[in-house]
Amino acid sequence: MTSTETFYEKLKKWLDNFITGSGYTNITTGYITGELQFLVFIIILSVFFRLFSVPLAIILLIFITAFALYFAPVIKDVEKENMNDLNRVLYWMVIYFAIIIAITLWGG
Amino acid sequence: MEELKGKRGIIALIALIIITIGLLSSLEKLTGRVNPGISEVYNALAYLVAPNNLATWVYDWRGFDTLIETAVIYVGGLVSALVIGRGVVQMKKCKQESPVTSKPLEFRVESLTVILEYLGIPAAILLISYGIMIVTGSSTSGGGGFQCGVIMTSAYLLAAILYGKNNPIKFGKRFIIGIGAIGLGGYALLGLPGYLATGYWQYNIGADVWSLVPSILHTIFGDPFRLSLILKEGVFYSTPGIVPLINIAEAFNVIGAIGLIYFAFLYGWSDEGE
Amino acid sequence: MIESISNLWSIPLLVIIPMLTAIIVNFLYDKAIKPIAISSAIIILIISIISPYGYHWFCGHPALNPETLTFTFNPNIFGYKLSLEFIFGPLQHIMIFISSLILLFCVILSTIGLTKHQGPYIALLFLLFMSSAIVIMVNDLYHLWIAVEIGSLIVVGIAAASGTSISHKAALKYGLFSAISGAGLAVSLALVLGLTGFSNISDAIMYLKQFGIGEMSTVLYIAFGFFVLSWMYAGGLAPIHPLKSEVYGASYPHGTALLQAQSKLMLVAIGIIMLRLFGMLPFVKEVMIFLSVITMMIGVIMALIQIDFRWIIAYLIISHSGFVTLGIGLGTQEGLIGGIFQAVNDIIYMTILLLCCEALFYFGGKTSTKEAYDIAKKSPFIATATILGAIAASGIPPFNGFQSEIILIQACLKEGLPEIAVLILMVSVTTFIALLRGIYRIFLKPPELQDQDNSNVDLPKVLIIGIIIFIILSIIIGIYPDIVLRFIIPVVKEVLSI
Amino acid sequence: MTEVTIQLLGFIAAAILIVVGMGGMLFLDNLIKKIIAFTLLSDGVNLLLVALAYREGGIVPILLPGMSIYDFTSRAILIFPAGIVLTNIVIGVSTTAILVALVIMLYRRYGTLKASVILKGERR
Repeated sequence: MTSTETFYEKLKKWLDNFITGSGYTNITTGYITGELQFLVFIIILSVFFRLFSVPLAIILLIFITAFALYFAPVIKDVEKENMNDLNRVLYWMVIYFAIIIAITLWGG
Repeated sequence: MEELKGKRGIIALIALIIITIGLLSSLEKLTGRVNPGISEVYNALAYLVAPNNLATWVYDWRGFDTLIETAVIYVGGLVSALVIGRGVVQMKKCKQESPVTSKPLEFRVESLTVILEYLGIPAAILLISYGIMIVTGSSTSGGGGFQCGVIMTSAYLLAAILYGKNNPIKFGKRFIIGIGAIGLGGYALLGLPGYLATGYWQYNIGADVWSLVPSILHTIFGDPFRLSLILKEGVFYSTPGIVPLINIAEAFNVIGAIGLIYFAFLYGWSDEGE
Repeated sequence: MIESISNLWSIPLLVIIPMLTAIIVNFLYDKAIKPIAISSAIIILIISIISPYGYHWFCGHPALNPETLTFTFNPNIFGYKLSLEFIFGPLQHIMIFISSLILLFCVILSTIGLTKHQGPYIALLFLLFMSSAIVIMVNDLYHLWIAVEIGSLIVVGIAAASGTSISHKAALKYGLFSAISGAGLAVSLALVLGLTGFSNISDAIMYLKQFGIGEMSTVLYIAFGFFVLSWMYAGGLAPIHPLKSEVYGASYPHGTALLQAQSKLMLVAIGIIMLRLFGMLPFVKEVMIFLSVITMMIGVIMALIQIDFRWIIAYLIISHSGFVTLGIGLGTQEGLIGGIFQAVNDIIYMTILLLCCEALFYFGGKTSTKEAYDIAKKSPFIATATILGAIAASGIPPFNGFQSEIILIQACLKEGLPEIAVLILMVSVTTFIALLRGIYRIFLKPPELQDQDNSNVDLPKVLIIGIIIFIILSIIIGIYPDIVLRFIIPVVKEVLSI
Repeated sequence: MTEVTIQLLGFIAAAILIVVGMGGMLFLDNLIKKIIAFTLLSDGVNLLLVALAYREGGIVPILLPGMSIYDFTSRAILIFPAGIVLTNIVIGVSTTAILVALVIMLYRRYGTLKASVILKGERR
């Protein structure tokens, strides 16, 4: 088995993770685009930590990129967390609210 | 619920505790240091309009706020009935899932005891007269339109539960909606005289605290409700002006809205024959 | 003494006429709905165009000057306002004009396209307009709370109006959430009232300026936290976006056009109030920027993976709300101008897309990319209009989206946040990708089966006129942004000068 | 008891009601229980407002014969927070009615009241 084949196998496996149902192509393209977009988004967001210190931002950048690539198809999880499940939305709402109160009360 | 057990549940609990701590720490700071602010001004001007300062606040100083607040309960009735089936709309051109039909609530009184059968009607009548008493005394004592409406609709609910659909207080569909329309529309239009006379919507031209209108209008709207307040500082002749009228309109609106809610919940709704 | 109009005639009419129309239409239920509703919508549009600027104090009680203990009816003299204060300024002018234009098309389309018994539905449309007009005009926390509450109940009603299970579910979720956020806004109002003693926003700010907050800042922080809750709910910002987008997707597209206009109005109004009341606290702007960035990216990513055109648009509306809040959160002059301008542009181009989506209902109601095919052959006009709307939404030059996004990008660069500028660019590009997926599938893809019916479908003329008007508006604003900016810039200067 | 403790007790009870209501809406799965939790939340807000309006030795804001205006002004409860309670009650009634109506219709369709069944996340 050559290295190109392994890479091909891996890529195919990775792509297979996106396919839902009967391999519907339209949604698969959406998933792949969404995955790449999400990757870029969190990389850009990690750069934000340069506001506190530049080395921290670089370390975070490397870590986040590595983690995101390791857990590759994160888009499914992102979608699951952003589903319109009422209980989940309420949960996230309470978390956000607590974070806002914590930041403003003890940070400011 | 699968996701709020375990780790997520604990995180949510911690979040709630953080919210509690934040809320308590802010309220602790506020204790004993609440700023009276504008409330003191309102209290100091209390003798100008009606003895019940809360009624004055609700219907005169902040009368327009109360109009929108009244519209809230109107919308509550409207949307509840809409959900139950009144005026569900669909696109003409396309087939959609058909709406669920709302059946009447299955309640039937098999046999009433003699006491209930004979005391039900007088109790309902008493409730209605109590409501009328409350709305007419609104500017001098506690209570007002909203309470009156709630009491009267509770009489309706009592009669409906005791005697079923053919109860003595039998409202038709259009009658209930009409009462609501009269109530909210009447309240909204009671602002018109003030608007035409002074340019301020809902200016209380009966009380005319700031003497902005000619005395003839002041007399027309103010005199029927004139009262004298005997206070330590002397006797003040004041009049609540349009406040009692607004109270009555509000009562109508609340009867219409809550009556609509009860009607829809009890009997369901079908658009045929309306 | 500077004489000014303290009792502007148009403000009560802008609130009372929709309310009375709603009452009449709801009562009549079938008969005479169309002429009454349409003529009343036209009257509202005319009033919103010709109205001068000024104040209105409902119930006509003057302000008390605390130093001299005198009463004044002049808004330019500072005083404790005894009655409710509404403002009609340039911002209100442009916002109310656009939403009343949408209201007009909404009402006409619902009288044409819906089955009979539309009375309650049209009443809700008018009341929705009323609540959004109140939210943008009001200068009082107490009244703001009531208006937000009535608005949320009406949104629940409009979402539930079609009676399908999807819409009922969307309405229930949104209703449960609006219950929480409404209570939160009430807590926030209570805290500000306890701290300052005023619910009039100018008075409260004046009090805070005069006496400082000192150790009471905790109270203001918690009030801010609860305020953010209602802000998130109003615009469907980050954690609530699934519910808000479900409401957008579940109601009829013309209703969604009005809903998104109302939500943008609420975002702008509440955002400006937050900036004025809490702007001096640290971390406030950071929280607002954080929420908007998350909303922007999650919204657009969720739009990418949708397969129904209605839901793609619904998530894009959420995502573009993030632009508006970002601009307001930046708190600088450019940021605010960009944010408010973006709100105006957003309302316009999303209305184009939503009206095109409404047209799909006339072709059988299939908006899913799995089911709809080849609409372009049946109606080239709608296909062109959708593509133009997509171009406008993704900020490509001749259209209006470009102008506000460039201002936002400049504002971010000026603040030293180039990452956010990059994010804005990426979101615009991704918007185009997401829309193009739906457009290709629905309009351009040839039918897989040959037995498609080729019957001609007559689109209502109003729909076509509406789409053309909004496209023209979009192009005009794109070429001469000054016709909107001259409304926005003075307001922004006033907000920042406080 | 002094003014401070009474008001503080009111505030603490209100805060607990608000958080319990929020937690109930979050943790309870039954839709009717969620609505009940909302009424707790709304009542908590009411209690907060009532406690805000509290004054030591306060009286009902109704002018009775023989009172003096000065006395009334300094003793009557704060009228703004007290008035807001009325609004909150009305809003609570309307919201509850609408939510209950929606739950009735969804119960007719699905035959269950579980939020995790009726309102679970789904793809479109």
